Amino acid sequence: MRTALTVLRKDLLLELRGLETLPAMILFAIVTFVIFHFGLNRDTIDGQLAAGVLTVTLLFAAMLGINRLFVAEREQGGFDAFLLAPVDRSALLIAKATALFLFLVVLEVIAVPAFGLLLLGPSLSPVLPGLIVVLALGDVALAVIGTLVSAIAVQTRARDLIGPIIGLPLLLPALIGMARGAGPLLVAHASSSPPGRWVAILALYDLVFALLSYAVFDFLLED
Amino acid sequence: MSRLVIAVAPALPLHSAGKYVAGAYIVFLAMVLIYVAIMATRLSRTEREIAQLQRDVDAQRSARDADREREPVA
Amino acid sequence: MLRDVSLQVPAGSTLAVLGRNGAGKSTLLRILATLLRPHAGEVLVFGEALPRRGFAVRGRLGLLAHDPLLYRDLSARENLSYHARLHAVGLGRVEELLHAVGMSGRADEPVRLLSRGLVQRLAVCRAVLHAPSLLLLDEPLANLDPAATELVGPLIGREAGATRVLTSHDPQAALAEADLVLGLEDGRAAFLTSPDKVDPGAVKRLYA
Amino acid sequence: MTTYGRGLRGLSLAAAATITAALALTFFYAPLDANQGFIQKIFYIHVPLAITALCGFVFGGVLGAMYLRTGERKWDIRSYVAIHMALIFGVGTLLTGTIWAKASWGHWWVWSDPTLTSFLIVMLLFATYQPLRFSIEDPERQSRYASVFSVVAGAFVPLNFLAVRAAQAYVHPRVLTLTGGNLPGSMRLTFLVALVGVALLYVTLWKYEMAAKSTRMQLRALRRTLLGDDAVAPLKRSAAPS
Repeated sequence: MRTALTVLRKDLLLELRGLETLPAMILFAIVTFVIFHFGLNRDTIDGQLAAGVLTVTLLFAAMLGINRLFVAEREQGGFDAFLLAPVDRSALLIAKATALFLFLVVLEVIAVPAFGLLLLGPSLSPVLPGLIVVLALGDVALAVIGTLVSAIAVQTRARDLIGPIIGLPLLLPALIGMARGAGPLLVAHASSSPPGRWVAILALYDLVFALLSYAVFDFLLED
Repeated sequence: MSRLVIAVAPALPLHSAGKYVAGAYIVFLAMVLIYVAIMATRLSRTEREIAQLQRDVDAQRSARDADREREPVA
Repeated sequence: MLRDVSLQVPAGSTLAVLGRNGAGKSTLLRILATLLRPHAGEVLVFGEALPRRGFAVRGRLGLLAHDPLLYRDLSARENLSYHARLHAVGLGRVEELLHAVGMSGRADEPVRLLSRGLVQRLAVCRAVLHAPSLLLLDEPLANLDPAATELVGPLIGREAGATRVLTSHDPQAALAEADLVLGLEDGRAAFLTSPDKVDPGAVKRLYA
Repeated sequence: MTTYGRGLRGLSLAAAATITAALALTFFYAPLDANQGFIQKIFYIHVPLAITALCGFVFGGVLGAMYLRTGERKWDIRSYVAIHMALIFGVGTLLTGTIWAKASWGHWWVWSDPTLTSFLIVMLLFATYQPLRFSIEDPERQSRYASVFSVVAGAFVPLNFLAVRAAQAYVHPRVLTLTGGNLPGSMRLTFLVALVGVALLYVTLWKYEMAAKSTRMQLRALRRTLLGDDAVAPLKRSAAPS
């Protein structure tokens, strides 16, 4: 656990110094909202359409972060340095998934209000707690699966392509959960709690993939 | 048999239904046959390689025999 | 690619590995460092069989490779502190080492702004941070001027007291330091003897 | 080395006999469906193909886990062939599925059918298996990463079905309920025979493919022992393990 914190600290410091990933994710999300405005030719959207636009945008913005997650490790010897240390290898999974989760949270802290401002018809504030629950559960899935996929893709020759083509199908159930969970929240006079079925499915998906990633991650680090 | 089918299939015109059902089963059959064809090409490649191996081994052996015959002369 | 290489290095002594680029020097070091798994054969480090017992060996060896294994966007101090935490070494050791290689003054600059020589000094610090008893040194003196060479001497030289496996472009320098010399050619052992018995012609052939 | 050819003849005959029986039952024994009529006959090929393909994917994941556990190359080859075969069966499922959709709803694709939709997602995921393998050059790493993928993707199969099923209302013809709740006995018998037949076909083809692969590997090994290392042409970069 202490190792994971060490690696996480280093990752956040690196991001703070380089500012390579997070600003790109945020800009990408906001540009995508503008694109949707023109693409849909709508000033405001609501309901399932709004939820779809929001979650798809977040998913693709997350893909940017996922693609870059292990690049510094691969290019600057971070994998070797980590493997030389007498530490539990799963710490890297925990640290990277936590870093990605934090990136997504920061992304959403900016992108969701921007979405409310730019596109969403109904007011955001009454449903905010419910939306946070849905997005947070979705972020866990994005972070865990994203870390796993990124660790696979970074060792391939076509890593920018392999990451998304494996990641998107694997994340589809999480996207369904986020979009359908958020849909009923984004209508006028919505009830503030998200549909329990989707929250449960998201939580189950998170749990299964967290355990699965933990079980297989070590194999991705050898040699 | 098919007349009997028409008699008991009220809603759907048989000619179109039969076409689709036949299509589905043909897809299945075609898949199996294509697989057989692919395996056939692989089998012939393996055969070719075994023949090549046989030739190479024969060539090696006759070269060795030739060496042995020359030895007493040398 | 390594084949038919078999040798023993007694504790506390120094093995010099000679050979051209691509002869397998770095591969040998990476196998010893548990970073590469051998496809066949037996590797024992501290009497532990690799790769199965790799976890028992990590933390007792220090690797100084071509790649400095430092993050370019982090400062010297941040990089070393990160490795110190990974190896559960106190941060006092970081300052001690920075001072030893004469980098206390530039410890807060990002690594990407440092010259190759300074980066190499830092890489030396990183490799010896946890006072390993086996040092794997791939061209340890690359990019170092004589003054810097003297600075890192106590850390990675014979004075350090560790068992050492080192490679060098300069065979004479390597021979002067070694107790045992291994010549590698295309992944095969060309010779393995003590430095005073090395045939100069054989060394020349290695690099021809 | 295992001889995969052993028992292949018996298995082939069993598969052929069962599939012939299934076809006969389908067209001469099973009654016409009350709602769908003759169209429903597609069910007897489409659903067994789908179930076999999905089981094949999960089977590939289990074999991949065996590779990770043992590190023996044969498990990776088995896993590869299992997924490879399942992909072929999967393509068959999608094709027969679209034909059925066209026949019963007039469209080649319908999103309202959760089973077909989730099957598409599974296929999209497994379609990346070969590109992933091809993209990793080191054979040992290729096997290891492909096995990790197969384990994760194998576990993904049931989860994905759960999520997609929850997302959509059941609009599909009720014959699809696999518990056989409202399947008349004669239909269920036909379906089960067809399922066994297609599954036997999968096992036969898997063994067949394994036999072919291992024969070629033995041929290479033989060439190496008889003629030396230099007589063996280097392997081309490939997605397939060898």
